[in-house]
Amino acid sequence: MKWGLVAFLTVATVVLVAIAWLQSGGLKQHAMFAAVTPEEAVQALMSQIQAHNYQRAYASLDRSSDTDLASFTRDMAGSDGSLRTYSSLQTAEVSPLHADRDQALVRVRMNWSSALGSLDDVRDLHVRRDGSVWRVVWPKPAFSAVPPQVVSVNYLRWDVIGRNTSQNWGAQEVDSPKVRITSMNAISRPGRVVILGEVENEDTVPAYLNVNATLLKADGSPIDEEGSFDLISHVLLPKQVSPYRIDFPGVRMDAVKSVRMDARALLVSASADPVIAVSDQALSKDGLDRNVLKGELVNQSGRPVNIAQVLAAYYDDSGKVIWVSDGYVDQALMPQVPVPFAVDIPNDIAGRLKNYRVIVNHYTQASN
Amino acid sequence: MKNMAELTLAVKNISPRFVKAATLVIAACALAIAQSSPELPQVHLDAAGLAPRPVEELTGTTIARHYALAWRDLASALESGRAGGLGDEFVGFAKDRLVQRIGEQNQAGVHVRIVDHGHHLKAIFYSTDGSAMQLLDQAELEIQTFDGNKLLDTQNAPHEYIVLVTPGADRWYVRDLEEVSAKPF
Amino acid sequence: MRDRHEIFVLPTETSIWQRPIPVAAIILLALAIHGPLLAMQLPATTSYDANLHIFFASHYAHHWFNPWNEKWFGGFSQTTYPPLTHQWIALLSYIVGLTEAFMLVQLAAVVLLAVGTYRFAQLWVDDRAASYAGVLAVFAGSIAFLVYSAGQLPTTLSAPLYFLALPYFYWWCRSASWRALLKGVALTLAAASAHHVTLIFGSVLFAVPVLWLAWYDGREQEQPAAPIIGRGFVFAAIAAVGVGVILLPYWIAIIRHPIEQMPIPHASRSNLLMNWIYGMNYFIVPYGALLLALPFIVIKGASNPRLRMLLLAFWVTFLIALGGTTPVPRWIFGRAFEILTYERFTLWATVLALPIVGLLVAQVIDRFPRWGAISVSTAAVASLALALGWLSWSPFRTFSSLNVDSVVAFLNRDGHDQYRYLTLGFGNALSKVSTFTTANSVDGEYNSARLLPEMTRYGAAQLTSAKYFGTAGMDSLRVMLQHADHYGLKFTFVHDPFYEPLLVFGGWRHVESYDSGAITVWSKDDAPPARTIPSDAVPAPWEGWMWGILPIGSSFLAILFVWLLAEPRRVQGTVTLSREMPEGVYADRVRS
Amino acid sequence: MMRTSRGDFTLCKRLTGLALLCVLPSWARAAELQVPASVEAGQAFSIPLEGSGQATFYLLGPDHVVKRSVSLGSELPIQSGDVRTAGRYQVIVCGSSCTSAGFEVKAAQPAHLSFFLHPSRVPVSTPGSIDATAFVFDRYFNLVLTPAAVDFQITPASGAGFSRQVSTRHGAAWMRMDSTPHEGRVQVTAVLGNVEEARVIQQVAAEACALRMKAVTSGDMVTLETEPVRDCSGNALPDGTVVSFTKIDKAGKSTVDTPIKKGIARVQFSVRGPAQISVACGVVLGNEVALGGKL
Repeated sequence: MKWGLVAFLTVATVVLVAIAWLQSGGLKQHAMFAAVTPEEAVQALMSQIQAHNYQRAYASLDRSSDTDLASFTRDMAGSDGSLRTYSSLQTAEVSPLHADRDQALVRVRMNWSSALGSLDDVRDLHVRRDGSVWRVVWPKPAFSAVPPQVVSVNYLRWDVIGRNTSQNWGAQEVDSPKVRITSMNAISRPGRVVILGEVENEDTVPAYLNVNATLLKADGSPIDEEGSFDLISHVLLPKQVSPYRIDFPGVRMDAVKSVRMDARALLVSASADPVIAVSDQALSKDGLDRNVLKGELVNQSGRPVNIAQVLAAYYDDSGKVIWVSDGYVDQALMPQVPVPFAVDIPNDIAGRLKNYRVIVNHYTQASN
Repeated sequence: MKNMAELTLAVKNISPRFVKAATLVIAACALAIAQSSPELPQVHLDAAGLAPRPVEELTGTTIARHYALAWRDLASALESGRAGGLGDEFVGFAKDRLVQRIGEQNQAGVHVRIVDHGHHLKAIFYSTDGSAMQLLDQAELEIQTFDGNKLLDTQNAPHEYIVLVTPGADRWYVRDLEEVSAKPF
Repeated sequence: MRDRHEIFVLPTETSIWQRPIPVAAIILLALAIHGPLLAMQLPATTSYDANLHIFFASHYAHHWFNPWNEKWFGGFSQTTYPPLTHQWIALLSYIVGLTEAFMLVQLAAVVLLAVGTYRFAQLWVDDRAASYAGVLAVFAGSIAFLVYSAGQLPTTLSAPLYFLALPYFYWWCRSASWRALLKGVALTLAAASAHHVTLIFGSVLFAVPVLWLAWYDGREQEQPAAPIIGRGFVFAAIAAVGVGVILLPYWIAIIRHPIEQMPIPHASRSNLLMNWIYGMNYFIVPYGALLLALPFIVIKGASNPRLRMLLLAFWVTFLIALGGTTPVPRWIFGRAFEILTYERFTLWATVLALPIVGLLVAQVIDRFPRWGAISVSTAAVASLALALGWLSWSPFRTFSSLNVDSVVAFLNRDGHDQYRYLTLGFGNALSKVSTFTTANSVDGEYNSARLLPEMTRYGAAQLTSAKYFGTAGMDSLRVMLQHADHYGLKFTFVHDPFYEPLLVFGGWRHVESYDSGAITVWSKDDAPPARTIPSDAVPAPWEGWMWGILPIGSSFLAILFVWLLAEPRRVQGTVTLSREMPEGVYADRVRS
Repeated sequence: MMRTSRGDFTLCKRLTGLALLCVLPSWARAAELQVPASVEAGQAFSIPLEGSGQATFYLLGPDHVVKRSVSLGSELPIQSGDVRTAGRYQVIVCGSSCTSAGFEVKAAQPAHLSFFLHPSRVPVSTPGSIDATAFVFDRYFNLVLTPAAVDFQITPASGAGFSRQVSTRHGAAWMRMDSTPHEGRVQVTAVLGNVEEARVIQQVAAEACALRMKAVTSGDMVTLETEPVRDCSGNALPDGTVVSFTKIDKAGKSTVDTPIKKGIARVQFSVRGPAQISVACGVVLGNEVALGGKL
């Protein structure tokens, strides 16, 4: 009895631990790190990247890779306070595109969790057989160097002297900027109603802006209230126009009788710097055959821009805004260096759009 | 400042008829609010012919509601001797004066009970920039004055107030409240 | 606790090494070891949950009979968490202050744990081994881990109350003493008032073995089984009714709003073999030197029929404490596996193992009096030292020591408390902010009470730590920021620049900085003042009165009963063993 | 209005009270209390107390409560500090029974103006775009309800000034006017007797008018520069105003939003082959430039 119970408890514990190990993917992980297939090699590499083990990830690359550890780390972990530095790899879906005895082409779709939501990065990687294991051939990352130079900056800056709070009611006040919603369009999308359009700062001072919309029923009671959040440029310089989009998930268009729009502008200190040019914009398809608007961003000022957001408004042939989409760029915008971007366009919109307009929002770290 | 851009799917222009209709709706809403909250006094707002700016329906309803809340808080503060809740609905001179009144009332051991039978508000001025509105309030109040538990006096007459209300972040505050000689209703 | 015929005192000529350690010495030892650590307020700066419990207590200190707390989640009911520890802190806070009151209650819990372990061990082994178990409890890594790293005061108070109740439960089953019944039930109710989870699992993991023991010992003394088992059920029924009444507002809250939110990941649920840091945190550190005794626990427990049920209870608890390292907890709890956390099971496993370890210690000291004592002491101290050292060596850092004075001052001035606020990157310092500010937050640290859809639909815990929950966390945060106007959310305090881009692109403005930029304040200038969020979770006033009276009342009752309902006096002096005993077994107790 | 004892609520009494309020010229008469129907804020006066013996006197005003023991049969002085706030005051004297009376304190002479000039920035030549509102208060910040004439004096940056006189109604006076065709500061002063309150409004350029740009090509680069950007009245748009340049060539569409500096906006593009470039400021479109033939 005594030794029987001892043996039972010991064996049962070992068996239970083994079952859980198998359930947790221990075997799969073991096989993955053995890298006996091209997919497993890519999965193992992604697993190291996910764990931020860049040194081990780099060590697992094929020797023919035209990169060094620093470039590889910069490519995956980001640099210069870019959005990639605020991201971590969540998942990596691996699918083989082509394989022969010693070479393979594997597509990896990386999903990054970032400070601004999830980001997709699709890459086609070459994998080579190296004895009994497969190794990824990492392509040389293209980093444009910024030539040393002096960039003179003399853009305007607006500062605000606020009212002294101790002053009486009726003391001299400076008004908030005057903004105007120049267009508004309510459209129905699968599972939601979307309000979109454009808003202009009609004033001669910068405006800090939020646009909210309230959907109303036939009896005037509200259905839902939402704001544009990050689908707008919140800082508008004088005469600047921004598209906006407000999503109402779970609302059906036939329940909506009217929409109350509310554009709230504040007077804030602002700077006209940096100017970001959007060049070579063109409609195209991406690697996953999705419609995208592609182009390049060029930071024309002398300071790096850490994170840029591209906001695009699409118009039909009557000039009405039919869609607004956005995309974050995961590379920092170094001065004068073109950085590519691509924003998704839904298929039905792509077929109807006649024109588009792109503006760029930006975030620059306080320490820059 | 809040720039309210009201765009409806069917664009409407504000017309005098619309203003009248809005006034009626505001009155109805105000009544409904008063009836749905038994603790609140009844407040009826009449904004017909308001100059130089007409009042939006939502604004009128908000003013009526917060004016009712203001009187509820005022009555409660005068009776309990606690001025804490006045800041929710009063601001500026009105608040300062009421706080002082309640402080001195407490020192004297006096308190006042107001039985509020309702307010008929007439909007008489609304500034173009929307930063102030003047109201004439004809109130039906029964005011009982006590020293400790001893009833000193009861007044049960119409009262008339000139009220200045100004907008805050989410409500209209009573900035000035002056009682004037009442005219018969 | 035992009848006089079953009390055995060793002969006075026994060596000092072979005498039981007096309870007073165990208490003094607990005070000497944990007193200074708690006087330094270590849990307030190193643990995850201490500030959370202080926050709960601060609400009772201000609103004893109103369990609706508007400071978190736009309003939540504190009836979702048993209140005893918080109410004791609140009571003591009027004398010594909140943080100090927490430390006092925690110190009482640690002392009671040592005594409770001793009393519980006395059921299974002789006084000497039981006293060693009590001493070892003072040094146990799992206790230090729960007190100084996890900050789980309710668990550490509830467990000893329950362990103290079990001997009365045993004695009631054996002898039908009404005194034992009253004391046992009162202690059980107090334990439930401190921590409901302990009660639920304790009934199976601790009470069932004790009931078995009562039956086993009764059978040895030719006592019929039915009355023993029957009395066990009577005790359980009375306790169940009592707990049902005392915690009625809790049951109402849990029935009205069962926990249906998306599961939130917790490291204690992971497979500890797949991540050595987690393995260290949830296995090596809590068990410490006890791991060396595992073979002995199994062999000794299996070899003695009287200890077998204890061994099985330990084994099951041990397996559950391993979280996702075995499939057992998932099999037992089903979906609830994703709601529970498993570090508290290490404490229970430790206490269940200590009676057998006490036997081991006695055996070692008998064989090697001096070196044995030194070795055991060293191992015990090393276990405690490892748990305390891990507070610094662990890669997990709490934010308890973050200075939040500037945040509190900001919120409490200029009417800023008319709006709700959010902290980002504050970790568990959120509770500290919430305790001392008059403003309300949409976030909070008590996940089970969350009802706002922005939080329950995403499988992430606190918004302040959103980034650690990956896409789920950031999506949850994003939706909450999108609905800032709805909640009157105007101010966000950032202690991690990671969150700044989201705020910038979402329309928030940087308005102030504190501590050389370590904390930044962001504002959504057009957010309206916060309004009360209507909720059907607000407890009725009568629930508030019940909640304010019955749980704390149960603890007073327990103290009263334990003091007033004295047991028959024990026989003093030496008792000579009256009959031959099988090897290692004295009457109904076991010794080495 | 008369009040003689507690519980006196009858309709008859109310009507009598109201009638008395209407007919009595300056003094309201209670059984033992004679108080003025109205006094000016901050003006001391006295109340004769009839009878004999001691009593308790109460004065309840909008911001002030007084309670003290008084001897009946004497004059009770009311200090100026007791009646500084406008509104209804209640006097109660309690001896063996209580007697009450009420009087009204009216605002004193105007001493303060709360003056709102809206907006603080206004485009030039816009009809009815400037609003001025003045609230008249006395030295105790009571709203002066007696009609008074407020003089709004307007002084533009250039050109002759002018003024408008508006009578207050319920303590408020307001007027509306057009902005003038020239940008710059406009001062508006509200004047009432010796009281003056000045506010400044900034007249700014309106929408851009006849927006034009020119292109200078150098290799594959083209520099685009607007002519000085002005509104239809010839006022220069302020620096910082955003001008959008859009270029369409073989590579696609390129846009740059650039602020005006020293009156003009300038931008550089690289061009590949024929290109078409347009310029806009807000919702105003400018000219188009075609480079290298048609696209």
